[in-house]
Amino acid sequence: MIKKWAWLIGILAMPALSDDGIFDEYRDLMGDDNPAIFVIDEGEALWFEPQGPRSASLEGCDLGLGRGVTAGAYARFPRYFEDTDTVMDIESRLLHCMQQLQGRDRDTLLAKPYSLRGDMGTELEALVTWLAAESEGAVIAPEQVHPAERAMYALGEEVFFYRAGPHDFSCATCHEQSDMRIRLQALPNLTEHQDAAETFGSWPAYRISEGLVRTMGWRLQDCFRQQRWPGLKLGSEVSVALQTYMAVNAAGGVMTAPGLKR
Amino acid sequence: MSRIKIRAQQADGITEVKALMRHPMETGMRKDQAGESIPAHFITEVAVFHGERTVMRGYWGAAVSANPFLGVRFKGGEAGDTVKVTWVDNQGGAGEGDTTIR
Amino acid sequence: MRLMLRTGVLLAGALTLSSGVVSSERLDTVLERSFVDNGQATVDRLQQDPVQQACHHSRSTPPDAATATSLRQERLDAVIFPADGDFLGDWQRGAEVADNGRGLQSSDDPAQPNGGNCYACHQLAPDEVAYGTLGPSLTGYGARGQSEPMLRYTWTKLWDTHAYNLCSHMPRFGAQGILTEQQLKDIMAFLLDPASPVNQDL
Amino acid sequence: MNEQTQLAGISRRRFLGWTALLSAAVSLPARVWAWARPEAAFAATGIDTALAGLGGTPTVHDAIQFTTPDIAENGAVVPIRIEVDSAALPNVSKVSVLVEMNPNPMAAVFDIAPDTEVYIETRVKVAQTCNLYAVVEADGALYMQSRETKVTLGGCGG
Repeated sequence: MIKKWAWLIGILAMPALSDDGIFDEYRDLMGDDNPAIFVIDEGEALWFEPQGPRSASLEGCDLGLGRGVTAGAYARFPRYFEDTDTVMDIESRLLHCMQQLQGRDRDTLLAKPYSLRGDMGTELEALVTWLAAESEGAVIAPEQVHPAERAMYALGEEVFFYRAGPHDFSCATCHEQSDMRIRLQALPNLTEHQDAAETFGSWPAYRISEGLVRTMGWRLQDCFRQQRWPGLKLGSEVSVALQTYMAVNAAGGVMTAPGLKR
Repeated sequence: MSRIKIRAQQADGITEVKALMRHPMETGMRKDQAGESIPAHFITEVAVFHGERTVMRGYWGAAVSANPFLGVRFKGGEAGDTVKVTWVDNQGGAGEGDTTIR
Repeated sequence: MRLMLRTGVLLAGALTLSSGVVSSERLDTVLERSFVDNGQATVDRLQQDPVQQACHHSRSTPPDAATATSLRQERLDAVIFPADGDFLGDWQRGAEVADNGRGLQSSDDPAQPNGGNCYACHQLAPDEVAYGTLGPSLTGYGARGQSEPMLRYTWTKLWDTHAYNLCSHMPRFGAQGILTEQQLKDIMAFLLDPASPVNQDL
Repeated sequence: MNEQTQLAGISRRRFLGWTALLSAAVSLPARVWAWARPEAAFAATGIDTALAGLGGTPTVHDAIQFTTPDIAENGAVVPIRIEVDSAALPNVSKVSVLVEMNPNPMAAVFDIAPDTEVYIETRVKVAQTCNLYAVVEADGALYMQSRETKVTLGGCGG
């Protein structure tokens, strides 16, 4: 549920990961106002807007809790869906609904899922942001019932430690130790519950460096860019597996997204 | 999308207004991924009104951050009074929002 | 070298593994399906070499003693020292290499020189506050002197850290061709030259 | 869910038709305002020319409280606050913010109505570590405070 004054009363607080307090003064001055509030509105409007050849809204979309149920749905991803017989993250589930319900073309939808420089946001970013806000305060509880869901966790763990590329980087290079930072950026230890919960629960997030809301799918793509790896496909097994790995490690934590990050 | 979120709160005769505006505030100096210049697009003027009274007018350059935040205080103002914030930008766009003082 | 699709059986479709074990064949095919070439960052980068493989399977800690010893020796033997025997370049240019975080990303211009991005993980010049902590502080490194063994040790750490610290997180700047010989000499000077900011008190 | 999204009077339903509504509702641009944007100051590419565009060289005044972070996590958004103690410096009519090393140092000017508080909060872009200036005009004279803000590389550096 969206709280009327959430953007002003501290619910969208910055994560408290260790950076030796060097930015405390900066963050104090920044306060809690989060421009993601605009994107939440935009996403909500898009959810109810009839679109595509079938002129349908997304209200018939089943995000795992039943058709049209949005409250708390984000906090249960990634999860297995019978109709596709795959484990999906929220982004690939939304794309699935846009194709199935609205009759929209997958390639067109995938042409620019995330904002480029100079953009104010994409449809997918807005929808994910609103859905995350619909899970604000919900407990992170990804399904780990179906064998495919458990296999996704195992795959995610394996990929997390996989070293490759000219710099020999894996996810673990930066994210298997606690209280570390890169330059001045605090690095969460994603193998550990507390940091994983704080991190997973605060995406999507408004990035003040870009003036945009970014999603977890984008976050993973950009991590791999900086790892000097090739391009990660949206909704691919590796993307869903790593989100599962993080979500399961974060399970029991609380959704605070959309977050506010540098 | 031209929108403004505003909060106005009154205590001890002083009203504090906080406004957040949806605007890219492009400097005109950035290039997009294709290497093309992104045209300058920023709010040039902003104003805060208490009822009919102008309490502040601002003139901005492109150095004000994207999705701008503005906080001002003025004397007077009672709970229930209307506070309005307006802006215009360099491309002829405009925005307006209002709220009541709490 | 493209990733090999070693298994023809486990192709597209739902994941149906029942336990927490992911076979390496399986991983190759999943990686192949999940990534696409992106500029200079091509999918063949996902093929692991022996060091990456050893350090991956042991979760960033060195593998068993025998493998570790032979890998370490192999890396040590492969280090290429400066052809002219001169280890020290220009510390000012080295400072720029240390500061530059670009190079070899899909978003980087391959025509531009790669950076060392040393500050991402190490404290160096004490007046630079934006340093990471994944690696040890190297401020005052020059106090270790410029003896021949010290020069060779430092060069080796930069060229291929695994020759000494198997499964260290640090990139192999020489062995992987990230930095040129001249850039490595400049970094050496940045670390060791008494005039370098690394070796000044704040 | 509609009542929950009624932020500042903008409900979701109103938002859907918001853009169209705006062109009709807002037709009170600069022309009807009595003040004018100091274009010369905004066009200036150096701090001295920008200050000249505001009317001269300000003197430092302690009644101006200028708050900026010593170190900013990101130069794209640097929060600033300017407060003037009107007992110590009365009749302030203008407040300006300048960022010394920006391509155009002039960031913002605020005209302050006579019987209000002198209190401004906003966020500005700071291209690199440099001095920020808060300049106020009172009874035709210029006063200022300046503060240095360090802009850092926070992330992976690429």
